[in-house]
Amino acid sequence: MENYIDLLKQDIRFEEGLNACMNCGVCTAICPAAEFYNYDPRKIVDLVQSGDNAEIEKLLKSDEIWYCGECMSCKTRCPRGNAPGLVIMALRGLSQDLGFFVESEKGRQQLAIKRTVGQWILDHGYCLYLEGVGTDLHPEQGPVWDWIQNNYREIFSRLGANYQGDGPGILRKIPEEAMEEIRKIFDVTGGTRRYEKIEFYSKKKAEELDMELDDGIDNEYFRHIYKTNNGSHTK
Amino acid sequence: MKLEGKKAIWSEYQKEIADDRYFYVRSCVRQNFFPGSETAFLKIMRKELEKDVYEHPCHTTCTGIGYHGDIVPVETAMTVVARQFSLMTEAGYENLVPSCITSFGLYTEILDTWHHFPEVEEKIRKQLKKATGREFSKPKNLAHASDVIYKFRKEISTKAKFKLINKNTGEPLKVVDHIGCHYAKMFPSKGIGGAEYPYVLGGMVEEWGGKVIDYPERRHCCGFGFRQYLVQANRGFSIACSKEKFESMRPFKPDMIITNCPGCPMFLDRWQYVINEMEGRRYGQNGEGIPVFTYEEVAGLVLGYDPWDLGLQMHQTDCEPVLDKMGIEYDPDEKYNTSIPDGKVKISGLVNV
Amino acid sequence: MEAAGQLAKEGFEVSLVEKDKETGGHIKDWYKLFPDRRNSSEVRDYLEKKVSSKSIRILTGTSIEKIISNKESFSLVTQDGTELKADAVIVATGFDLFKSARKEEYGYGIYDNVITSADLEAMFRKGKITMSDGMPPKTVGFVHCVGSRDEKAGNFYCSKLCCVTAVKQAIEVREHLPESKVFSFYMDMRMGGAYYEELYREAQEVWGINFIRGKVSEASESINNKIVIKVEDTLAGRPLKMELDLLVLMAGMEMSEGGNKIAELSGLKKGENRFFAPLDHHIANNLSSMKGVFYAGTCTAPMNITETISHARSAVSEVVNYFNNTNS
Amino acid sequence: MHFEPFIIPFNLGLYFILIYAVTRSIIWFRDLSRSDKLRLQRGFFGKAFGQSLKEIFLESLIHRKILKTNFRLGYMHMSLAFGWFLLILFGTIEADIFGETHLNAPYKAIFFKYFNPDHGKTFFESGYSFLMDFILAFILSGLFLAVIKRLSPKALGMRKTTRLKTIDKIALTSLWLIFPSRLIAESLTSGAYGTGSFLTGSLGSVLASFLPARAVAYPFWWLYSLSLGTFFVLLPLTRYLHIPTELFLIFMRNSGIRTGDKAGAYSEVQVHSCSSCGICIDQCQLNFSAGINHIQSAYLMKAIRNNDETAEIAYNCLLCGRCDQKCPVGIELSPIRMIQRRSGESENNYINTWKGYFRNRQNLPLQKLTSGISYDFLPENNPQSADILYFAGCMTHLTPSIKNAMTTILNASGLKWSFIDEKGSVCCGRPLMLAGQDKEARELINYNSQIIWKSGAHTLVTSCPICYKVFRESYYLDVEVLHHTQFIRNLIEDDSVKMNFLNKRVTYHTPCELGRNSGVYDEPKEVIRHVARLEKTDFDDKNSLCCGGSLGNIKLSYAKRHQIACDVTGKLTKCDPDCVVTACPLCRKTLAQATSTQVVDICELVAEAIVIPSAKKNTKYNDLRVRESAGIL
Amino acid sequence: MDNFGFAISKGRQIDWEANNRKVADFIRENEPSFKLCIACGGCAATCTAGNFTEFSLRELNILIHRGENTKPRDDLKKCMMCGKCTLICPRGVNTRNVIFVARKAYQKFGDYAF
Repeated sequence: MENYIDLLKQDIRFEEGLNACMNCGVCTAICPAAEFYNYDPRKIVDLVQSGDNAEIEKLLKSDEIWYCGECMSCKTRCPRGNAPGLVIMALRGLSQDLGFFVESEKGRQQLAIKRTVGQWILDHGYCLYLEGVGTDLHPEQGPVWDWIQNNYREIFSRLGANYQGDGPGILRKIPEEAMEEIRKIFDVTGGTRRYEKIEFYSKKKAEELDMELDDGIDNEYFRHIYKTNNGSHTK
Repeated sequence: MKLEGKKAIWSEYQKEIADDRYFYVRSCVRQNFFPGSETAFLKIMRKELEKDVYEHPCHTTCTGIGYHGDIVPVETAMTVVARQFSLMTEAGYENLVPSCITSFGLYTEILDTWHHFPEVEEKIRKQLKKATGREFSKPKNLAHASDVIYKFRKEISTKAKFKLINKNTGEPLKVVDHIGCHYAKMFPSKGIGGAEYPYVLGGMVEEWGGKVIDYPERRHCCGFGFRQYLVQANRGFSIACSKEKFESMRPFKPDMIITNCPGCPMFLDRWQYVINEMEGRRYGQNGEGIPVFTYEEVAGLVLGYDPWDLGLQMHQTDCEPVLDKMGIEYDPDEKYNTSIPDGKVKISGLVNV
Repeated sequence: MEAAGQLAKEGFEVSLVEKDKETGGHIKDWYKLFPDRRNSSEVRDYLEKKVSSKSIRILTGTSIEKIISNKESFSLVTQDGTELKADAVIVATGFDLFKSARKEEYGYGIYDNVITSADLEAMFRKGKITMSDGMPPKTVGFVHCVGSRDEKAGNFYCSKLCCVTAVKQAIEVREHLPESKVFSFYMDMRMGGAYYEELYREAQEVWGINFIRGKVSEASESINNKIVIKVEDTLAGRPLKMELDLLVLMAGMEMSEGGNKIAELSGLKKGENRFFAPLDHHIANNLSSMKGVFYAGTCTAPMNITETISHARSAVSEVVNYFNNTNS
Repeated sequence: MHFEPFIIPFNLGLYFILIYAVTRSIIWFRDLSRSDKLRLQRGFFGKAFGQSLKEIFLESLIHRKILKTNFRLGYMHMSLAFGWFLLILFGTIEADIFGETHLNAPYKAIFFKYFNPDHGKTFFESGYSFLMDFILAFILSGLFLAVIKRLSPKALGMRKTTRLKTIDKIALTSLWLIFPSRLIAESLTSGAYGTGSFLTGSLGSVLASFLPARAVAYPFWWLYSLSLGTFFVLLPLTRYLHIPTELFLIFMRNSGIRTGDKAGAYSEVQVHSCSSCGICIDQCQLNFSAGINHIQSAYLMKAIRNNDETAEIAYNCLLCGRCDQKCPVGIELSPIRMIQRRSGESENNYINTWKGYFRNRQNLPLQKLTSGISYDFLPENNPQSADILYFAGCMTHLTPSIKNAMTTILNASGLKWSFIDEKGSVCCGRPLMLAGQDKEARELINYNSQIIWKSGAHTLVTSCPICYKVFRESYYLDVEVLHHTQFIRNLIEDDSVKMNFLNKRVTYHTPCELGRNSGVYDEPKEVIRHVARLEKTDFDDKNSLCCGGSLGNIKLSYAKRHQIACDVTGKLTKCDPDCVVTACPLCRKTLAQATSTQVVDICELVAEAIVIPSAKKNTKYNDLRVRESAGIL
Repeated sequence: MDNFGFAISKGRQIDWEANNRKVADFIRENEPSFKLCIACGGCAATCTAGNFTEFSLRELNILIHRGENTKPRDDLKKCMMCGKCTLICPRGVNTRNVIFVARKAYQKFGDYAF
């Protein structure tokens, strides 16, 4: 068993985010996640601070680290200059690198994010992409969104978009050479490796759970992780 | 509530904002959900204020949502951001103006990290060079688009055709200002008015005749929480946060909500619809919702732009109540009209031709 | 004042320079003192009597503008240009209360019913505890560590007295308003002093004060002017939200303005905590980096009255030694 | 045949009380369980009958027990009870001999003087009158004491006497009036006729010298009759019901009926047999050490009789058993208290019919405040098999020195033993029982029994008297249960362990649960004497005190407990011993906090004295008991 | 209403105004030493039941005082009344009676305790 603290310390955000915690609870007091999930950033920081390797491994495999919304409200207030949010980000990174994320319901969802947002970044250069966000996966977008998607050409051009056009402008097509650069950056800086890990461990988990998982988002495992909520996450 | 107290704090948190030659970086979310706002921003900057705002066709997402969705490692995000910087350097600009709060936050965070850990900056420079052969210099001035509008709020109000005033009662409109979490919560000194009493939107509202209301859950996050919204199973959290805010602001009877973050207006707008669907609950006056605006939309309305050119028809919660109160003329039939007379797509009056 | 009196006893000519219109420092603003809750005026009277000796010249409303140190002696120039010659100087510039408005999230100076411990003492002295609308509060909350143990407030240290002061004030609130409910939000109850813990126990046992462990994270104002606070009840491990009529901020201690000024003028060393740095915190905590200059009281660190007075006395004995050595 | 209206009150009262007594007895008898009915029948026609008569004479009339503990108080009770008995007895005989008819109605005897005013002339008559006067004087002397006791208990060597309610006061007054009024009535009559003996005669002649004696006598005869009548009529409503009830109680007890764990006729008879003499109050440490004066058994009995809220009283008691053993009526006070606790909130208490003349228990289903309690979280436990099991118990785990000492001793004994609750015990269940929650306790009892059975052991040794008691009384085990003091005593007896004699003077504090509540007095002392010098104290054996820590009391505050402990240690260290020895981890902990003198458990003393046998030498057993228990035979 | 694939989460924040503290008041009245707890955790550390299951009187004390009654009501059933906590408590809280009275309170108030 590796020493997780050492691994975490390699993450710059961990260095930034964790000095000495005195358990005052200001973070939890205003943490939206603590309000709606069985989650307590103070306890997490305290646990990590304790350096108990076994406990940290449990943590990395648990749902707990996936509740944070990274709003960073905690950073504003901490009287010791900590940022639990940053610690969480480091933990999440490690959990994915070690493949622990697939051990928890919330962790498994990483694949869903990778296959949507992650994919759009590499394919289009946008974190969000009009066609991607349909009311099938996003019913809350409501009737207006259906109307928009059905008439996007008219609506977007009226609003001055340069939809998939050349040159600057809203939702323009980003030139291939630019996209090439982005992909290179992902290769060089570990982005691609992160993607591959998420895919690799998720596939393993899918087999373990005996669910079919091919590419794209139209498959049993994706639907499972995207929709399942066992209800044990809130009081 | 004692205003002097707030004024004292506001005076402490004033940040330097460049007054021309901006390098504009777009927002993924807003391009999809509020295209009109970015269009309006450029129109205001270029036409109304005659500023030089440059947009590079090759700039991409900052990967912020991916980064905060934890699928993009920090170094990747840093390098992508570094690439944006190098585009800016290449174009000969120094003042970076992101349209997105997540980006703004990410840029600020990265610059801060580099400041404290120069070795990291070095590493990123090497990686960028290796991947793209690019080099860059850091922006001299980093301001969010809303900072820029705040800076010129007075100029805008001199050109104003409407004010945030209920023309029937003469009362100022009661406005809830919702600030994106990543605007100042991470680095209070980087936000106008700081993290506790941000003034960036309040300044605009007051300048344009409205009245800002302060309610208990003002500082609460809208609930986007990245993965908390992106994955359907988690959205119960996301909506609960917005609901918390609505419940808290309700007794103050707000006329409208103004935001400076890409996600927030979309969520505050859509969740009102969902809560009403699920629980039959509405938070505005006489059975309506509370209209939610981006600051550009508000500026646009103040300047007398056509609501449908601003893209208010893309809101799920109707904005008409506010238009009526402000006394803005609009053509109801035009709202959802997508017919194409003589094969020519109708182009917004905002687009500079 | 203690030092001055003691010096006079030792037969020195003393000039007591006080920037305020009256002597007595913070004691004169306080109502009753912990832990025995005797009236603060008793201590003040004692001090006044102490400095009533004819060999003490009291200069109130006087501030030092210039310090010239010629070896073996000093001359201090006051704002009106008069020059005071002295062979030795005791710095007793005391402390200032932390400016609570600096903890923006608590909204002191913004929300009507957020006050400081000092404001509350003033109310006690008036004998009337009220909210901004003049009504007596039904629920009162005390926030410990405001400006202490807080990097964001620039103070890493513990001001040491706020805890017991909060307990004392909580009890007094219940005495004045028997109907009221009182809550105290603490990080640690630092009751390190004679009979402090006993007072804490009394607060729980007799006065039924609720102690909740957690640093208040933010305060805001509800439509009916109540203060809504958010805190984690760390012992329950759950966030807690509560409406209070009155929120009292236990402002910590800081190096006084006057002290900072003296430091600038004289070049006396300050510590990381921005108080004057004695030569040695254990064995020479009255000595300064400058020969002939001595420290007395809270200008070197937070202290309670007992400690301050004994610190002043030890300063005097240091002065005596100093002269014995220089004269021999 | 002369009739006088003033006899009516007396007759009414008398017949009323007779009828009442009979009906009441019938009701009580009916309420008895089948087996108890049989017992009573057998007892009534068996030798228990004589036994009972003897006891009635000794206790109800002579009040021997009270005389023993407190002579003045005893004398008071005796003179009233026995004296009155004699007065009635000889009165009847007098009426029978000297009256013109024989076998007279009772009133004839009672008012004999009135109907035979000139009786007492002849020598023999006067002799008899002397006897009657003597008896009357005897009673009056007791009455005198009673009055003093009311006014100042101290005078009768009582710290405290019971408080009364109005109805009791009226009854008391009427009781007090009976004999003075008789005295004056008789005296005046005698005075008028020049009869009477040293008391009535002399007083009579004095009064007659300045009073129209005959005329004045009449109202006093009325008063005499009235006070008798009133007393009889009120009797069932007051504590004086104990007078007849006690007789019934004695029969029941001698027939072998016991309290049991549920309320019933017998517990009811006991409750009504309490004369509120206050001896229990006197014995109670809560009274004389902690100054708590409203919860003693007498008050509990009263509360039950009067249908008051009993919860607060019932739970505020150390259950040390000091009062039980001193109760002159022999009421099983603690068991009755436990019944009250078991019945939880006084949901099922008495209902009064006829303004309280007939109090019966209504049989409501018990609404227990512990519903839903369950220990299903307890894990499966498989102990290794052993001959001797050692069960330390919760309290012992709080006093590790005892645990360690026992380990040393058990190892030294060379027996095959195992430590069942080494990793923390599951409570033995007694504390729950003491809280009146037997059902829940049963769950723990079963759990522990499982473990003990599985281990296949022959002997179960425990360090905690609390556990010891419950193991013996409430567990169904086929093992010999020993408190470690007994176990060590056995080891010493068959000298399978060697010990040095420690040069120490010690006093011994007998734990209530071990002593009074389990009857283990000698073994501990034998063990102590084997290793140290045991000093006597005024509070040894049956007279031992409670340390104050008792789990029996749910309500007592720490401060009060400490107060009691200090008082106890004060008494035990009077002779300035090197250490106070006890045999209970709870006592040890409680006392240790209350004295500077060292407090140790016997086993610690032994462990200190023990000579650890070298590994090779294997101890030989010559004592059968240990061999059997060790499963060697 | 169409199915959005999720339900609005309920807050787990302790809402002081919404909570009912009559059980706490009842205990404070019937066993005043209940007020004296300083949450040192000694009771939880020594607890016999706590040795086998999650049971902390320290935590229950806090929750009851906040009017968060569900957990206390259920957890109180685990106590064996062995009394070790009473011996440990540095503030002399009569913990055994606290539990005794608390159980009584939940019995007494039933659903009105919430």
